[in-house]
Order: sequence, then structure tokens, then C-alpha cells
Amino acid sequence: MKNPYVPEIAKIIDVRDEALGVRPIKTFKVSFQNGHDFNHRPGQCAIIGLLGTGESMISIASSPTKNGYLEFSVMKLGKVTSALHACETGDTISIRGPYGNGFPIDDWKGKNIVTIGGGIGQAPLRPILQYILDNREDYGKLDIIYGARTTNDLCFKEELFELEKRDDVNVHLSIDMKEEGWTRFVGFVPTNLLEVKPPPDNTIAITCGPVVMIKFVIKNLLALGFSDQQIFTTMENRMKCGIGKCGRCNVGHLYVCKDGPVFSYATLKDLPEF
Amino acid sequence: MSEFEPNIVAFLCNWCSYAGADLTGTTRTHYPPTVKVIRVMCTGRVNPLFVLQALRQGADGVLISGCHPGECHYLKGNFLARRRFLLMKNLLEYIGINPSRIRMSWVSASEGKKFADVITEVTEDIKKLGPLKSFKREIL
Amino acid sequence: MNIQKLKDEAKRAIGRKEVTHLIGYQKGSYGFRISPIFIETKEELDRLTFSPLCSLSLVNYLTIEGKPAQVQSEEEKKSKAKKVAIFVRGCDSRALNQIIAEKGLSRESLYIIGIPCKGVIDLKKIEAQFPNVVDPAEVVEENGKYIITINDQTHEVPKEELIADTCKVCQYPTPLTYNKLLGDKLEGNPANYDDIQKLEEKTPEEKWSFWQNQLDRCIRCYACKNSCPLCYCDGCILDKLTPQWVRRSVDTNENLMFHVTRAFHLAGRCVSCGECERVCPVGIPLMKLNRKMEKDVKELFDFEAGKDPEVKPLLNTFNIEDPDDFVL
Amino acid sequence: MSKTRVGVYICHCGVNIKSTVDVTKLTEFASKLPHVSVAKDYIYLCSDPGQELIKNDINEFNLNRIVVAACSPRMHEPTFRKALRSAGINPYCLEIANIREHCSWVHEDIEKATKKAESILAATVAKASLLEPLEEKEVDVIPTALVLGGGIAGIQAALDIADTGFKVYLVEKDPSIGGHMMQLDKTFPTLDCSACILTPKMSDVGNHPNIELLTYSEITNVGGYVGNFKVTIKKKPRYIIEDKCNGCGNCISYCPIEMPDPFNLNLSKTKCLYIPFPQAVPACFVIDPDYCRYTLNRECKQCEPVCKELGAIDLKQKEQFIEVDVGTIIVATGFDTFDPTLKPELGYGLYPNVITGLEFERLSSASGPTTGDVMINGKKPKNVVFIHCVGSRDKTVGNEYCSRVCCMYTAKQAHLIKDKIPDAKVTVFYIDVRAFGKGFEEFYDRVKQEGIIYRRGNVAEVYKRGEKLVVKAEDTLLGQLVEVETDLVVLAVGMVPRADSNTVNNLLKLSQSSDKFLLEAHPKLRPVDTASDGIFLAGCCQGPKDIPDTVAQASAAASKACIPLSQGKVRTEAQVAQVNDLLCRGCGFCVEVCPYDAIELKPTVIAGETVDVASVNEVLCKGCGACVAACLSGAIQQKSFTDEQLLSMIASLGESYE
Amino acid sequence: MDSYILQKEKLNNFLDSLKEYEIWAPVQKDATTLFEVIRDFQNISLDLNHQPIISKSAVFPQTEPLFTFDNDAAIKETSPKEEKDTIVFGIRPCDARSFKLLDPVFEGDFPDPYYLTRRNKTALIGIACNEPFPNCFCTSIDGNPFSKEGLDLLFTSLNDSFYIEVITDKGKTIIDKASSHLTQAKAEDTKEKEQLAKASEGKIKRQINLDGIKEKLAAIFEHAIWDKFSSKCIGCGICTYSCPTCYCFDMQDESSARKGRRVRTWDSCMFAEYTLHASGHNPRPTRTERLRNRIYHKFKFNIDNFGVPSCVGCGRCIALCPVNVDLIEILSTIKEAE
Repeated sequence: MKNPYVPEIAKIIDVRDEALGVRPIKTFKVSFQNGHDFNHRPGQCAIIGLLGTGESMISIASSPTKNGYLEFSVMKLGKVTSALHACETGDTISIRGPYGNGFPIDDWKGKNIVTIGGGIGQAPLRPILQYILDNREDYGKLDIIYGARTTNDLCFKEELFELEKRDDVNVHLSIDMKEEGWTRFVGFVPTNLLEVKPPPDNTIAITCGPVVMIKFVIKNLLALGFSDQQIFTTMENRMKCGIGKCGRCNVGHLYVCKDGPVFSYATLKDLPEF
Repeated sequence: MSEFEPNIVAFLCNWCSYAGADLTGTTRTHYPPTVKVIRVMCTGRVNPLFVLQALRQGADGVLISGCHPGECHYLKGNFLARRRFLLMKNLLEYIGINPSRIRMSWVSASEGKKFADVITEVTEDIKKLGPLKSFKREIL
Repeated sequence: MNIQKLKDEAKRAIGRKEVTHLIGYQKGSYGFRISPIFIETKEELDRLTFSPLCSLSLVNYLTIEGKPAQVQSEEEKKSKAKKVAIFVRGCDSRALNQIIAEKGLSRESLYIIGIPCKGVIDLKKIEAQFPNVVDPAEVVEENGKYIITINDQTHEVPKEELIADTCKVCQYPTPLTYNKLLGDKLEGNPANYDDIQKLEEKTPEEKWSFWQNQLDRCIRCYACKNSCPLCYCDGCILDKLTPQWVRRSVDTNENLMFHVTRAFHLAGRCVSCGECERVCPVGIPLMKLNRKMEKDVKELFDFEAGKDPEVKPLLNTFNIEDPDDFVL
Repeated sequence: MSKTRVGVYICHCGVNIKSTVDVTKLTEFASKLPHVSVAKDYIYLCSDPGQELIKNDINEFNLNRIVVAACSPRMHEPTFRKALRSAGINPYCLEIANIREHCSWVHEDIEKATKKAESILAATVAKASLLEPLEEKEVDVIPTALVLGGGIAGIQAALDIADTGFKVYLVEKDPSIGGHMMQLDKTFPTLDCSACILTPKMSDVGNHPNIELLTYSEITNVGGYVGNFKVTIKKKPRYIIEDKCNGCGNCISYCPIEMPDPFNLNLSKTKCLYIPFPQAVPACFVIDPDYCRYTLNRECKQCEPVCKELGAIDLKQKEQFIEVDVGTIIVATGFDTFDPTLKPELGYGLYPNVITGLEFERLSSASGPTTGDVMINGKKPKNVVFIHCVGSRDKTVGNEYCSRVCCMYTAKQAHLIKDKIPDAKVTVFYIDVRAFGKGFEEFYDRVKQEGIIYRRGNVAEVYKRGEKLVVKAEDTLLGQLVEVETDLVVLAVGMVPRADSNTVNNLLKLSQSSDKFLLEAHPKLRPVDTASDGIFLAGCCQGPKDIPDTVAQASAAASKACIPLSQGKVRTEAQVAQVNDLLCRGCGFCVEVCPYDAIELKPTVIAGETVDVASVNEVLCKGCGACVAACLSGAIQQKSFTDEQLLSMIASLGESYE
Repeated sequence: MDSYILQKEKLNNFLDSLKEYEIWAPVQKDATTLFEVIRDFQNISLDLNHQPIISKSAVFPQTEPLFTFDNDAAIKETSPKEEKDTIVFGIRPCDARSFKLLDPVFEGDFPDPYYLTRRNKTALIGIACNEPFPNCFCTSIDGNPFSKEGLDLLFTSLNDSFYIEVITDKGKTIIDKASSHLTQAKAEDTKEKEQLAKASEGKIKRQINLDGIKEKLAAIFEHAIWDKFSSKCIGCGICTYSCPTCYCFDMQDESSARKGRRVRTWDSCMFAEYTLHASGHNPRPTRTERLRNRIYHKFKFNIDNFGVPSCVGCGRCIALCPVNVDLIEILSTIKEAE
């Protein structure tokens, strides 16, 4: 049997600064040395780490439709993420996974999709966008609502600015506070959502971001007429094993690492602690 | 098998003992190659827990050396260190570590000879005891 | 101990408008067990008790998270004239003094009801002598004996057989600080470190073999740390990963580092309440470490923890005349 | 944060290292250590090409930590720091592995020395890879100095600083400046009149626009740090309003109270309303509250009406506290003369004709109680004995040191006796005669030629025989006991630290050397500095000195004190303590162990609650790290000497022997 | 299956014939009884009057190296496969049953090779509880002082002999190796054992009816009782580290300059660090949330996930808790809570 605790070694092929500031974010593009195929679904996570330092559960920020590499956007917070931030192209990291359930993206075929992200919360939503854009004809309208505190904190800026130019995607970016040169929306993401007012019919809304933002986004989605089953989110908790054994990431009887990180609001709202 | 060469970690204060050890060098006074120095600005900086930490990670003995009483560059660091160290030494002795492995000395910047003498004495004492085996952390 | 007097005093204490709640003892859920109780209203007062079974220290509950009277700035201490009332024994009062000396609590935030304590029972000993007692049992001390009542049957046991080892050498049975003292002051025992000396006299090999045998069974549940009234740092250095003083691996050597660190951090701070040894689920004689430190601190530096909240902590001071003969 | 890239540079130091340590092997070893990007060896790293090598590599390999394995960091740490800075990386990202003084010079066996060098180097690299860039902060300097003590040292220092253009506060505890020098009759070896050469300087002080003179004053509190000291000065009430008193002295005759005259060492009387001496600066009277009947018992008050016009007498005057901000401080608090009653065998205090050297000065001085006639019991002494080394070079009284002036002032006084009483027989008992200064030996020779008898010997006893005193001594040259009958014994008392010096030392946090005089920062290279930045020493508070040495040191201290004042900024220590607020438990252990009062507990909001948290004043912190070892929760760390960094060295040193 | 009789004086002979196994058995260390690998059978303390510290670590050690690595990122798996087959001798029925509760956790979508390999290689020889301990409540939670669930052999202490019941094939293999020291049990032995079993069950003093506990818990997530119980808690890990059914763990890298290893160690949901995010956020910030999660995990979430509570009623958490946080008291209070 495959030992789920033993990681694969992968090479960093590119490092990109996403956000600067107190809690900087970098995106790491990695590929497996032996051409190992990861076979993940959008929304799934992997445990990446450095031998000797430790591991951290990070959502995969790229779509399986992007062959040959994986991307991880990592915010510098603790011991492991700080060490990762010191890594450069050519360095190796360890990877286990993919873990978690991922988005039921095939069930969403034919539907309109709205993603609502805040800050680093755009990372798990990014593979949905990539996946849909790579299979554009399978899905309906695509709205991207995304915001961060400042332009400095806005991840995947260039990409999103590029997407703004496309006709088959609607991008609605925002920052929390006014900044010179910013012509798009200024205000919090849940407010921007009410501005965009996506119609609920045949639409799936997926949100990820800070816990407070998620709560307000869900409230506003419900107000817009979305049902519990139409709303999805991804969660995070402290994790170690990634395979539902070590115990710490539970929300109610579900383990975020194994049963999540994607939950429909219908599931989530019945869980204690949410 | 070659003769047992103890591994001794020494914490020396910058102003007296480290300078004293420098003087030992300048005067080409020889002593056994057993001691490796960790420079601190003052013995007052030395957390006594470093002693056990060093012993369990591979050191056969630990030496803390600073300015003579009253000569501390920072006025009182060596007095604080003396108190802390004595308690730690006694505690480790009580656990079963031979006190000859846990030493403190006052070596001033002018006592190059004394530094060599201290190292020689400490080395000889530890040689008699042999390597410190029972207290080693698991080697990975 | 007259329980009615204790309840009356408790009633007066929580009757004071500045007292938010009172921390005391109540009978536990079964057998000889005692449980802490936090009383806010007069209705709960009747559950208060004190007996030789009250071996746990309540002082912890003043510094544990989410409880009042944590470190506050001078201004806050003054502006909030809130107090917590607490029952303390001799050792507990020393713990309070020591914590106050370390600015962990302010004396003004406490209303201390002192209980001169004749020593408490070692639960492990009484439960070994009276196994499988589930129904609530009563113990009173009379003339050097414990009168134990289980299911209306009384047993007499000489105090020596059941009293906790720590209490046998207690030097300060009477609280050193209090707002009210319940009962007459008691005479303490003279300092006695015979047990420590015995161990000191062994050879290094014998000592290590003794400690190795003790330390290899530590499961690092941290009950010793969490039950210790003087271990109240918010973030213990032993929990930290950078730098990591002690690995999470549980083996004799890591356990040694853990316990030596703890003993050293308690040098000149341990008040010999014996909580660590009492709570240890695997029976490690931790007081043998703490009392070694206590002995040295007393003999070398003439210092005793928790005697006076105004005295600077031991390792923050020095005496030019401190022992020097061990220095080369 | 970028990736840690360590460059390791191994110096041959010519053959100094290379001959005992296999540098090639060491370089090979270093290149395999964790985080090491490049390892090189070079013949002289401290040379310009050596430094260039490092600088080039920093750019080429994008290095951000440098380890130099060479001589002691006490030698070239500043050199390599500069190199790092000029290569554009933080100078504190440097760690030096001492493989010369601590290795190649002290070992012979090449294999063992190389192994040890590897071990040292691995530990140094382990620490270096954890180093963080540090900043030295700059703080503004208040362009004002404070001089403590108005003797010749203080006077000279104050004048020099004032002349440089900075404001100076000169604080003197007595009613006038002048100090001991004012009490002297003549000065050796030139026999200048002491007062004549001093008083012009005193009046310069009094008139200098940059000097604010605070006499009859003491400091009571000192806070702050170099550049920004805050000093509280207590002005004792002199009961005479300084601005109003013109020194006319009309009041004196109305004062009915007499008291011993302190200026004349109680050898004469003065009124309790007095001026210390005629040339006093300020020329202002003072009332001694310990004698004045008004201040004692609210009686008398006869003086006040006399000065109606000026209204300078104010018997209700209270002490005043003044707070001044200064950038630097010079301590020139002087000395006391040794109290010879501590050597009872010499009979001082028992026999009135046993006097001290300083008392002799007053007797000999034209301004003294006898207007310059040396008289004992109204008679000129025919036999005079001088005894050297009273209270100096004497372990029995705890003073091992030589007081440096006694030999010469005794010679001078012996000469003065001969001058005034040519037929007097003068005997000097000495241990050694130290005449090392300019013109000293010549003067000593001259005195000997004047017929003064020098006898080498320890005086055992002085006792009375009839009207005469007998000095009993062992002549160590002759090896026999001698007894000399005499009319006057003059004790060449040495200098001791001032009795009240502890107060000042504690206020300024100065330490003392074993002789209890103030300790300089370095006995050779920083003789006027103290361990506290911005505080300097001048004159006999630091140790016995004669007048020219004192003046020279005072000028030295003044120019040192002017450096920060003229720079306008001071750089602070970079390797200071820092607190992690989240881990701090507010116990104040660090505050209690800090030798510099650099840490205080400050209310801080942590997770919504206001709690006391330690806070380091980086300007005051000198980076000793005592606080780090005292902290139980690991909340306080010393930059460049963190627990993590030191533990990494410990681990590395252990591993090397696995 | 069969039953045998082993004379007590022949116990060591019995164990001697099992030399190919690594045998864990209880030993007395001062006042504590704990399981250790036995080198000398004389040390075994099959003391029926003291509850030993759990034997879980024979299969799920407190510290387990998962793999080692070096500077070149070369990973070397550590595997218990190479270890000897193991016998845990003298385990209590409740503790043996606990492995049945742990198994599904370590199986599932990601089988845990360390636990499962060792579990497979381990035979459990139980000793029936003739004298239950004061806090035993196994009978309230589908257990029994003579329960065979999870065991391979069950010993019952009769006067001079052990009555041995063979429960599994693994047990049979062991018996076969030691058969020379055994005799077939007679009907009166069986009867005696059954009487002891019945008597023992009767001696269990603490009981609680857990029917509907899961549903009840679902209703009282926000309730004052959690504060009430947690206010006593000092946040140590005794309850979890002494629990035969707790399995939470931590994973840590330990390394020197050249090499290192990843280990897993027991962890406790009662520690604040356990759920603390790197950001400083803690979803279970106080003792209240942590104690509540422990109870929920055992009596609701485990039932949700695996159909049974994660508790065997051994009572150790009650007996060892320094401050009398009493699981049975909590459970009864929950049952009565409004």
C-alpha cells in the first residue's frame, strides 16, 4: 500500500510575487522531477513542505487542465510558509496529495458560475476559472468578483487584467480603500457582490476569503435569491496529516482536509462551529 | 582507536575571556584542541539551559567563562551568570552528570596563560571521565 | 476546620460589591475526590467544603486563560476595583506572593481567605488503602488521625500513613498573606531535605539510573506544567518550534530536557505545593527535582520563594558574596 | 525574505593559519555546509584584494550572509563589516570564525587543528545563516554638556567645552569653585602660587557666556542616555540671593556666630555667614544652616536688616530643583585626602603637632590662618618629620595604589620649611621616592641639596616624649631602628575616592575599579571614557593625579565630550534586545536585571486587552543580553545573539563529534 | 473456540514458548503500572488491583519516525514491517476493544501503514477484569469486563490458574506454540469463569444511559454547561493521553545539519497549540471549545462517522484528571440539560 505520509519531491520552476506587505504572498510553480502526474480536481489541496522544516496544506492554485505543472500561492505566516518564501527557482519542495474533495465542477456543466474571492482566497478559485476557460463551451456565464485590501494585496493582477479584456468573462475587481489610479470598484467584496447582482437562476456561486467576508458574502447571496445548494465555499483549518486522521481540522464531524475543503452552504450551515 | 578527545563547548564573554583566549593565541600558548568557543557579549547572556542543551547534543563538557567579579563590562552580568550557573550545575550534578563536565571560570583579557591552563585542566578532567554517553539526545 | 465558619466567611466575601466571584473547594463527583468551585451567588455557597482531601491548588485558576485578574497595567488595576476571592493554604499563599512579586497578579485584585493547613491527604495513598470507593467519602482530621467515613462506616488511619509527602516537610502551613485568616496560626516544620541529600550522596551513575527510570515513562501530558501555580507564561518556551528547546518526540532525553528546564525555571519560584507530583499520571517524583532547587536556593543564597511579594525574584539579583569557590 | 546564501572566506593569514590548518580541506568542507553558496580561501582577506574578493562574490553569487574564517573578530570585524556595507549588504550579516587566535596559534597537530577549525566554521555558518540585518539608529544630541565638580579638572573641562562653543552646566557642591587646588600654597615643582594661577581660570568660568555655574548644588537624578541626559540638580539654599549679593561683606560683622573655617580645614574660625575665601567664584556669601541661629532655631536674624538696600539675604530660602537636558556629562568629582586616624600609630588626632600635608598647605599659605608662618603652638618648629605613603601603597588600609603626588608635595613642603625656617632640621621617611614627572627629579635633587634628610624606612610609631614627638622607624637601608625627635610631623596623606562618591556613581551607573576610583572604559585606549556612552572622567575621581595630569585629562575629557555635541547625532548599538509582545508575560525580570535601565514595562494592547509588556529603549541598551537569559518565556531576544542563533551553534558543535 | 487452563506457576513457561514474539506486558514502576517490552518475565506485574497506563503505544507509539531524509532530499521510509510480531499480554478487555474503534480511523481512503502493519502483527492477550475499578463504566458503552471484542486470547484469573479462551486464529496460533503448558478447560472451570464474569459486571458501580446522546449533543452545542465544566479544566493532556481511543497526532520534522526525520507524536485536542493557525487565529481558542470538542468527538462525531462512540468506558480520564473533570458527570449533565 502507498504510504500517504511520504511525500514526492518536486522542483520549483518559477516563483512570482503576488502581494507585498506584512503578509506577503508568493506563487510557486512546481513540477515533478519524474514527470509524476498529480491528477487533481479544482479546489483540491496538497501538502507542500520542506524536509527539515515541515509541511503546510496549501490549495492548488492551478487547474488540472494546465499540464506539467502545479501552482501554489502561499502567504507567509508561520515557520513553514516563511521557509517556503525563502525558496527560489531550482529548489526542491516536498508534495503530498492531492487532498480533499475539490469542487464538483463537472456537476456544474451548463451552469453560470460566479466566483467571489477576497485576498489570498482567490487562489482556490483560480483553478475553477482556468478550468472553465479551458472548457469554455461547457459552462454558461462566468463572473469573477474579486477584491483585496489594496492593489498591493491583489493577487493574480496581470491575469485578471487580461481577463477583463475578454468578452466571455466578466471581471469585477475591487479594493477596500481608495487609491490613486484605481478606476474600478472601491469597497468591500460583499458590497461589490451586491453591485454586480448576479442573477441566481441556473447559477453556482463559489466564495473564498477571510471568514468574515465569507459570512457576509453568503448573507448577500442568500439575499440575492441563491439557495443553500447553489453556494459553495472552501475552508481552512490547521492541518497536519491531510488525510483525516490527525484530528485537528474538524468542523463538526467533517475533516476539512478530507471531507472538505469545499462545502456547500447546505452542508456547512448545519455544522457546529461554523 | 585514537585517544578520546573531549568535545567542549565554551561560552566566552567578549570583553574578558574571549579577549583572554585571543591573548593565549597571540602569545602562542598551546592547549588541547578540545574547546570550541561560542562568543557572547557577556556571560549574563548565557542561558543556563544552554549547558544541558550542549551536553545532550554532543558536548562532553561545557565551560562558561567571563570577567572577574567586579570587572564585568556590563557591570553585573557575571554576577547574575554565577548565580544562574551554580544552580544549573548543581541540578545537573543531581541528575547524574559529573560536575567536572560543567565548569565556570573567570579569565580576564590579560590572562592568556590562565585560559590555556583552564582548558588544559578541564580537558584532562573530562578525559578521565570519558565521553558523556548517557545524556545524549537521539542522533538522527 | 469549621465548615460553617468557612461558609460564613465566603458569604461575607462574595457579599462585598467588588468581589466578582469566589474560588473554593467542593466535594468531587465520587469517592475521595475534590473539585474546584467558582461561586458567584450566595445560593451556591452551601457546596463549599474544606477537608484534608483538598489537595489541589486553586491558585492556577487566577492565571489560567479567560479568567480575571491577569496581568493588567497599573491604570487598569486601579480603575477596575474588581477582586476575586480565593481560599488559600500556606503553600498557595506563597504562590500568590511569588506571582505578585513577578507582577503576574496584583494583590489588590485578590480577596484572600487564608486557611491554616495541617496537611492534605495524598489521593494515591488513600485510594490505594480504600480502593474502589465511588460513594462520597468524608475525611476529618482528629488528634493525628484521619477519621474516614465511607457509606456510614468510619475508619481511623494514622495521619502519617496518608498525608502527602510534601506536607510532611511543609514549613509554612499558615498562609503568609490573606485578608481573613480562618483559624489559628500553625507552627511549620523545620526545613528538612534528608531525602534530597540521600540522592545527592549517590554516585553520578546511580543518580542517572534513578532519574532515567523516572523520566523514561513521562508521557509529556504537561499536567505538571499546567497544574503548577508558577507555570503561567502564556506561551511556554517548551511549546515553541523556533527555537525548539525540546523536540516533540517523547524519549528519555527529551523528557530530561523538559523536566530540567521546568525545574530550572522554577528555581527560586517553586513554593513546594506539590501539585506537579500530585497530578503526574505516571508517578514521577517531580518534587525531588523542585526540592533540590529549593534546598540549593536556600542554602546557597538564603532565599525562599513567595515569602515576601516585595522581594526581587532570586535570579534577578545577586550578592557580591555569592559562592564563588566553584569558579576556576 | 530571500533565500539564505552564505559565502565562506577562509584566510591563510600568510602562514599564520595555513601552517597549522589545512585551508584547502577546510574550504572543501565549508562548501558542503548547509546554505553555503560559495567557499574560498585567500592569503590575506583583510587586505584590499581580499576584501574585493568578498565584495565581488557578494554581487556575483548574490550572497546575503558572509562568514570570514580568520583572526579574532575583535581584530577585523569592523573591517569586514565595512566591506559588506560597501558591497551593499547589511554589515551585521557577518560572522567571524576565529581560526587563528583560537585555533592555528594554539595547536600544533595539523589534523586536529583542521578538525577543530571545521567545527568552529560549521557552527559559525549555522549561526550566520540565521543572522538578520540590523540597523544602527541615530539620535539627536542636545548640544550642551554638564560638568560635575568645580575643582581644577571641572574648571578646565568646562572652559574647554565652553570655548568650543557649547553650553556647559558646571555643578559644584561647595559654595565656590576652586576645589583642592585653591587650598594649596605652592605647586610643585615650579613653586607657582597655586591660587595665583587658579583664580584667573575661576573668574573666566564665572564670566563665560557659555557656562552656567551652579554652585552649592548637587545632582539628584540622572535619566536618559548619551545625547539626551536629563539631570536633576538640587540647589541648596545659601540664604543669600546670588544675583543680589555684591560681595561687599558688610553683613559679616553683624553675624554673631563663629564656626570652624572649612576652607582652612578647621584650623581657624569664620563666621557662619561667610565667603569661603576672598577670590571665591561666585563672589557671593553663604550662611551655614548648621550654625546659623535662625536656620536652627528661628532666632537672631541680625544680618538681614544690614543688607536692606540690596536685599540679598533671604533666610527663608528653600532648596530648588532644576532639571537640565544635556548631551554629555563629565565627572570631575575629585578626591578626599586619606583620613590618617585610620593609622592610629601615627598619632594624628591625638597630638596637635601631627598634621596632614593639606593642613600644612594652609599653614604655609599666606591666605591661611597663620598668614603663611608655619607655627606650632605659637613657635616655629625646629625639627620637622615628613612621613610618606600615609594611606597609599598600604594593604593594611586597603589601598594598594600609589597616590602619585605625595612624594613631590612632600619635597615641596620640605623645601618650604627650609625656606621659612632655614635652620630647621627636616627628615623625610620614605618607602621609595617617585619623581617621574617633568622637572620632578631635578626638584627632588634640589631639595636634597638643601639639607633635607631622606631616610628610607617604614614609620612604626609616633609618640610623645616630654614636649617633643618621637618618630620611630626602621631605616631599611641601615637595617636598624631609628628614633627622631621632632616638633612637627607632617603626614603625606594620599588620595582616596570621595566619601560620597557612591551617590554620584549610582546616579550615573558608573562602576569602580578595585581601588574604588571610577573605572575608565579601557585603561590604555579609552582612559577618559566610561562604560556608559556620553559620560567621561576627568581628574582624581578616576585615580590620583597631579595638577598637570588633571588638566590634561580634563581637556581630553572635554574634547571627547564635544565629539557627540559637534556631530549632533549619536549612533546606537545595533545588537540590542528586542521584545516579542505576544510572548511577554510582563513579569519585569528583564527590567530587574538590566544594568542600564534600558527596559521598562509599558501598557500595550495585545489581543484587545491592555497588558504590561516589556519595551526596550534601544538607545540605552548596550547589548549585554542579561535580559534574554532572565526571560522565562523567551520573549526577549538579543539581536545577533538570539536563542535560535546560539542554539544552532550548540547543535552544530555537538554534531561535529557524532 | 477452545478453552484451556494454564497453571499460574507455569505462566513464565507459557511466555517462554513465545520467544519469537516481542512481548509487551504490564510492569510496576513505583506506584504506576505500565506496559513495556518485557525482557525478563519476572518483572511482569499482572496486578488486577491497579489500572495500568494504556497499552495503545504497543501499536500506536507515542513517537513514531515516519521517514528519514538527508540533505539531498533522499527519503527513506521507516516501516514496522521489519519488526518482530508482537504480543500485548495482560491487556484489559476495554483496552483491547479500543483497537476496534481505532482501526476504522487508520483504515479508510488513506490506510495508515504504520498503524495497520503493527496492528496486523500484534496479538492481544487479555486479562479479564475480576475487579472493576471505581470509574469503570464499560457496561454502559457496549463493553463488558469480560468482553472478547478485539482480543485474540482472553485470560481469566481463577484461584491458581488462568482460564484461557481462544478467540481468533491469531490466538490459536499462539496457543499451539505453548500447548505443552496447557490443559483443556473443564466444564467447572468454565462455570467458575462465568460466575466471575457475572459477579464482575455486578460490581460496576458507575453507569450511564447513553441512548440518544448524539441527538442530545446536537441540540446543546451552545450551552452553559460547557463553561461550567471547562472552568475547572487546567488544559493538560492527561485525559487524552490516557485514553485508549484517542488517536490525535502531530507531525514534526527533527533535523540536524545533515539529516533529519519526520516523526509523528501523540497530540492532544486539549492543548491550545493543537488547532492554532499560523496566522494566530484559533478556531478553538479557549478550554471551553476544546473540552466541548473532545466530548463531541467522542459521543457525536465518531458516531456520525463510524457508528459508535469513541469511548470504551475505562474511566481513566476520570481517575487521572487532576481537577475532577468527570466524564460520567458530564455525560449525565448533558443528558439532563435543557
